[in-house]
Amino acid sequence: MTVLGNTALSFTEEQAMLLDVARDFCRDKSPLSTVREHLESGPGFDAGLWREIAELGWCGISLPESCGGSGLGVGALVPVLEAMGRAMLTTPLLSTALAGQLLLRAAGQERAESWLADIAAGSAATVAWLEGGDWGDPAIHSTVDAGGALSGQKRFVVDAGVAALILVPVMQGDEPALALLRRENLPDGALTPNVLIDQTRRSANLHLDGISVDPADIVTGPQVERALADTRLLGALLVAAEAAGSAGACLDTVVEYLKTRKQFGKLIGSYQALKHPCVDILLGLDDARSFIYHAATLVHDGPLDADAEIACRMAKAQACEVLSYAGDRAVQFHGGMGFTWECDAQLYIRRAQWSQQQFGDPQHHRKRLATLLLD
Amino acid sequence: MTVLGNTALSFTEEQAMLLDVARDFCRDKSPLSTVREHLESGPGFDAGLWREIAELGWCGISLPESCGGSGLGVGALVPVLEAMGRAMLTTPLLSTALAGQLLLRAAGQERAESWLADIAAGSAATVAWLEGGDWGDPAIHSTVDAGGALSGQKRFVVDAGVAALILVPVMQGDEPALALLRRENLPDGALTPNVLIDQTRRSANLHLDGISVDPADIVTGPQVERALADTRLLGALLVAAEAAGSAGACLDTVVEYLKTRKQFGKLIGSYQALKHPCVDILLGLDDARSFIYHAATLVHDGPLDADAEIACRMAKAQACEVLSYAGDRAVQFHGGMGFTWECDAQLYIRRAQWSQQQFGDPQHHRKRLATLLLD
Amino acid sequence: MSTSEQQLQEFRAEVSAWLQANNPPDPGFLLPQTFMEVGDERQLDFLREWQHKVWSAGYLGMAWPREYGGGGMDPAFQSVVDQEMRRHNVPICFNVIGLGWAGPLIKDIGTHEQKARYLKNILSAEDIWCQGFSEPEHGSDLGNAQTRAVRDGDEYVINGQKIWTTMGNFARYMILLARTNPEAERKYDGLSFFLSPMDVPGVDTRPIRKITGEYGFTETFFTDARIPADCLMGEEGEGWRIAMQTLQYERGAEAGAAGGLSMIRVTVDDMIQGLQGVRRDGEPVLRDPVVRDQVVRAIMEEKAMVLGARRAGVGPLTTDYPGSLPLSSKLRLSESTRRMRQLAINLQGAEGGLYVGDAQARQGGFWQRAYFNSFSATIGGGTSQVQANIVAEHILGLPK
Amino acid sequence: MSTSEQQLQEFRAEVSAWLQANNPPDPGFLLPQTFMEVGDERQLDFLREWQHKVWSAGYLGMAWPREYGGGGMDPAFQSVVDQEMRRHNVPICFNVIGLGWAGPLIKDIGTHEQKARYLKNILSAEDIWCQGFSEPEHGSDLGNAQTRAVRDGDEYVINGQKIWTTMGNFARYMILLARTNPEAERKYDGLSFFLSPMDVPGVDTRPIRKITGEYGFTETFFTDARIPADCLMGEEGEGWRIAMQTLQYERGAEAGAAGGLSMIRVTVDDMIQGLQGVRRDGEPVLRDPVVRDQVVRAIMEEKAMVLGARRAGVGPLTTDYPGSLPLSSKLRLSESTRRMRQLAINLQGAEGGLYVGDAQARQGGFWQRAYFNSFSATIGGGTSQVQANIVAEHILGLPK
Repeated sequence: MTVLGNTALSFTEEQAMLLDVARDFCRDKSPLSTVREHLESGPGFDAGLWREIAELGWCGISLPESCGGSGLGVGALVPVLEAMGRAMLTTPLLSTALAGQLLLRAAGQERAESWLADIAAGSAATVAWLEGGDWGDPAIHSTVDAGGALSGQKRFVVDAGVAALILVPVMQGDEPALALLRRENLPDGALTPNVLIDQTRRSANLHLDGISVDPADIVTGPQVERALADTRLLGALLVAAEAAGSAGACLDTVVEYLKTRKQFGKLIGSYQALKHPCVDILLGLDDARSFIYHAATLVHDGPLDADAEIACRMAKAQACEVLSYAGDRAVQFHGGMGFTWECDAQLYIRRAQWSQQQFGDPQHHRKRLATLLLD
Repeated sequence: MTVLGNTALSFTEEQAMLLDVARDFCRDKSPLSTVREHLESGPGFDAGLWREIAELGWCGISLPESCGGSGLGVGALVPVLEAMGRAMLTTPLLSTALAGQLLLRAAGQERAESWLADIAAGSAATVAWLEGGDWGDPAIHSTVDAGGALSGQKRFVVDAGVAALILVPVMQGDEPALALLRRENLPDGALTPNVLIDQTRRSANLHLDGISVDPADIVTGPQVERALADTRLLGALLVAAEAAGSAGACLDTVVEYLKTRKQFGKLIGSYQALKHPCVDILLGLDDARSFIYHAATLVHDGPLDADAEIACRMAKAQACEVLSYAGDRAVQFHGGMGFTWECDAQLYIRRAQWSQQQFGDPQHHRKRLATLLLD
Repeated sequence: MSTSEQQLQEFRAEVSAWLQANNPPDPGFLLPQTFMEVGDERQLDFLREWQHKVWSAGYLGMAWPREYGGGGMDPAFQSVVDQEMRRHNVPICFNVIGLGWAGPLIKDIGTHEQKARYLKNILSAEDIWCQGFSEPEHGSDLGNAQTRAVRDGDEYVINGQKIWTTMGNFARYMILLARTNPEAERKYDGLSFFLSPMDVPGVDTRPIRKITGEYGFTETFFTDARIPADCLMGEEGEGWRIAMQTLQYERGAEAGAAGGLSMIRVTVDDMIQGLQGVRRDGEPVLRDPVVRDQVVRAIMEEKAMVLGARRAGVGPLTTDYPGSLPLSSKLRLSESTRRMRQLAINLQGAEGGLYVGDAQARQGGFWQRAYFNSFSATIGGGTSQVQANIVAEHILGLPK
Repeated sequence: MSTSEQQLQEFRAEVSAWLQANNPPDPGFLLPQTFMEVGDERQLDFLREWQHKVWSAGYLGMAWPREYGGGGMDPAFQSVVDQEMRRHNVPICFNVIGLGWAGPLIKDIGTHEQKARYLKNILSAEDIWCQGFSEPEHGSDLGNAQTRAVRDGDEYVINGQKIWTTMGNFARYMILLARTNPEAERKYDGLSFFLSPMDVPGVDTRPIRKITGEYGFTETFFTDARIPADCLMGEEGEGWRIAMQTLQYERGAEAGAAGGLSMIRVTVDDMIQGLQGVRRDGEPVLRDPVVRDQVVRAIMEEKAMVLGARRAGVGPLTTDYPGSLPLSSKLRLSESTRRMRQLAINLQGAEGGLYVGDAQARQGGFWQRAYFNSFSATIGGGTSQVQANIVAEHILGLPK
């Protein structure tokens, strides 16, 4: 046996088609000028574009056909997220897809059918993962009582401001449960928007005290904990896919600048001090893409096995490592321009900081990988 | 208060003189061609040169004047070791100086006077520090009984083959003690020479079973443990000083090559891919030298305080980090030549590997530093 | 003029007491760490008032001549003040180009009229100064500046564009590097140095929004701007030499600067302090062994700089690579700072995703903004890549 | 010629059984990991015997024509053999320049006489081949080779010097790149390619001692050495093109090489295995959190290469930077290998200071030697620095 373990990597025709379509769509519909228009106000994305995405069926890619999805599995989301990351196009797709996965895994297809159908049709949803800043501590302190009354606080709930449905992990007695919180039942002031370093994003703190859900909207059972753990891994993978896309765009941006900017009478791209770090980014990016498509090969609708967990963690560690490096170098290599708001390098360095902190940073994942691989 | 703590750095006239003298001496007496003559046979150094060093009084620099030393303190050894490291000149000076420090600290000046006088006069000595490969485990398993009979095994005893005196940490009952083992009492076969990656060095395994010492030659008492710990720190500092010297010489060697070698019609030193790493080495080396002279300022004859411990550990971590990097890059940047025995890069990369493993590697020291600085 | 240790010690106590009593309370908005971060009028007014107060108390320009608003004292007093300001963590004396660049230059080579006109107002923060060296096309290549200055009677006519003008929108004067002779054989010999007013027609500034989202720099456009001929410092063609001379003053009061705390140093202590309460894997983040290794590296980087500054003063310990420590200090400090600030965010967990303006951002998003601002030092004044060339060529003697 | 999975599977079992039965016992001395490490006659004899045995069993040159000693089969069979050899950890088939460079070239463009004369003896290890491309002054700049070949009747007269000739002292033939036309406009067009005998007067070799202390390369001196004119491959001036063609075969049996295990890959599994029993701070070294972080990084580097090779075969996933994965593979593999081997020593504690020849050195000093040998890959065949230029220019389109 080798510590490398499973090294499968396959790519279906459906994935190839999705990658193709998503790239074209993002390029045509969401140039960076459009992305920039939404940075400092509103939900951070164009509502019309979100409707188009819903119409393309991306919200249901990984949901069962019986719920209106395409049944292509969660691996089919990877090329789509990569393409969106490359265009720096956010929308609530990532949150919505994860909420769908969590529902499917925690409540089951039958019970969640109407919710899932809403999601597949483009109704945004999200999961309130965190109560503090520590992804390494999955303890849940928020609670729900028998009557459906919630208490506690969630932080950094991505897209909470636009989600029609928020899945809230809570403790019911000693067991983790999932409260399905409808946006329409949120009282005023329940959400406090965050100010994020990545201005293409929106998240909010969610104050649960005083909010109730219909007891029928509480999902319980032994599968909830596993569903939460597995969906976190999928979250890591999808953020990794998106980060890999952003790293590729960031590299393109730097390379383009280095090909055209002159200093001391030479194109600055001819200086090895700038050229070789670009190669480092390229190699790191190639590795990230290999990991994300490997992980996309191994994840599926059932509980994730150790191979899939390893793959998701490696994808996240590698993609965020390379994006952090690429974003940092992009600013530096643009010289004075890189220090401005106007230069696109700022978009990538900000995205890098946000992405690395989603679902655990590279160090976090390497620590878990050590346990999986060395013990 | 700041985590930087003590930042004293002073340099006495005596230290300046020693640095000056030692540099000239090493340059004149021990060019690399001479060092190379001793790589593959014999004790690894020239006996005549060692006598000259003894006559210069370097063995007694840090020993009290009453024992025939110069009473300049252990900080005065730092410039000498740096100069020797720069010339890649070994001799048993480092081992001997440490043995002197350990004796002084464990047995006291009065009791150890005749031993110390021998050392000051140039009689080589050493300490048998290790029983395994782990510097982080100071446990002693070798023993001495009331009659002076030793048992156990020591490994990697530097200069054991030429030391007239070997200080052997042993347990006497529950207490650590120091057995003073005279070379003349070593039975045949007690020493098994090691083959070392740094061919300027010699060390041996020491088999204690069946060897006895005169019970009068066993140093006991509550101060022994502290003396051992402090002398290990001094060992780290002196190896760091030597490593910093070697790193400086290594940098000179690389720079000289980069100034004269052409490829693709240009001096290769004009390529940033080679030039900038040389700057990294220079900066790392400058830091290492700052740390070693800071530590040289803080160590003295009494028990070492936390400031001195921090300084010694930082010096060791930094000096060995930069030498490892410099040695590795020296081989690479010499291209094909670097891959040969003939090229001096091999001397430095080998020295780097040996040095980093003496008295704990950089990771080891950073771990201890974390405890000293963050807890 | 030699001052005894005793005198300085007594003075230190006096300053310390004054600073303790006069350190302004938190104004409720983030104060700039450096003069490059003065982004709005609110910050400007606050800092102007503070600098004026410091000067009025006699703690700024202490070594400058009394007749021009200074104190006429031994620079050692000013150094004591600067140290105490750092220790008391007071706001910066923000008129940095005036205090540290233009002022000392005027003091050293200006006419009596120039001294009378400019020096006191620099100290009192009445006149804010800015610097016009960099141009859009020649960020790392100052000697190649192309802004033209053409003599026309009693005036020079300026045309061209400068960039990265710190406080360009607030400044009354600019030290300007412009080309008077485009035909000069060496490009450096065609440059001249001016004390140029900002309030003449044909000078326009456009604020540059920084990566942080804030303001602090401008682009400065000269369109047939006419300035009096006596704005020229030295002779035509001496611009490069004089510009280089201004760089010497940067090293503080002993080198001729007016003194005053010019930037708030962010230290590894601040990072450690800032990580209090952060948890990783359910434990305090500073208990994590991998984090500890990283933090110790950061401590060592900072400590090495402090020790290096001391070693640079010990002759026999600087013979190996003479000049290496001072010449590499910009590269070392700016890169180390960038790494440390990035680490500080990395270790924050999900909170590292917040930004300035979020009520729950750790220290108001200080580290996020500080990381972004750190690029002003790794890029400005010669990028780290150019700095590495300089060190390689000047210290190691490697070929260009 | 298409072979069914079924056939291959049966064949795999057969090979596996043969290897199991015939894998030679440990000879009591360190065996070379690559053909560049064949340092003495003892190793040479051992490897010669092993290769002959493999060939005799029909497991080498399986896709080469039967009439020249090959098996005339689908290359897929050879690939199976190569995989199984790796899996069974058998010694290498050391005649690498013959099997992977000269042989396939002769097979593809040689005359019948050349094929008959050379191919079988390459497979059987009767004739050892070496390569004469590099020269002392042009390590990274092959196209600039200056060794001269001057036609004189039925002969060429060779003068010059080659370096890094692997097994130069054991080889009977050399593939030689020499300059027939020093006047050619492009330096590449002046080069020609020869199958040059080593046993003619005027060819002298001098062993080069490696950084490891061992031998394995020679310098090769040509002093008016006369070789038959029919040693020329192709036409005069085609040397560069032909030399580049030989590089294509390196990718294994499917690309035309005779096959056989050409090097013992050292993997991160080997490192982990090698660290069993090592302790750090009184605990197994692999329990140390900082070490674990480093080892996971090493695992990821290796895994990324395996996955990258798979992804390179998926068209739609290689459109971003086409050719990036294969073109960077030498850089990636050689640097990753160097790092991993260095790490493996670093983690050994005091035992890392031992070396080959010490009875207690971990695995006989394997990692120490392996680290030093890793530079042959980061330097040879274009240094990593040159490789990075190539990737930057060809894949990213950055300027030269």
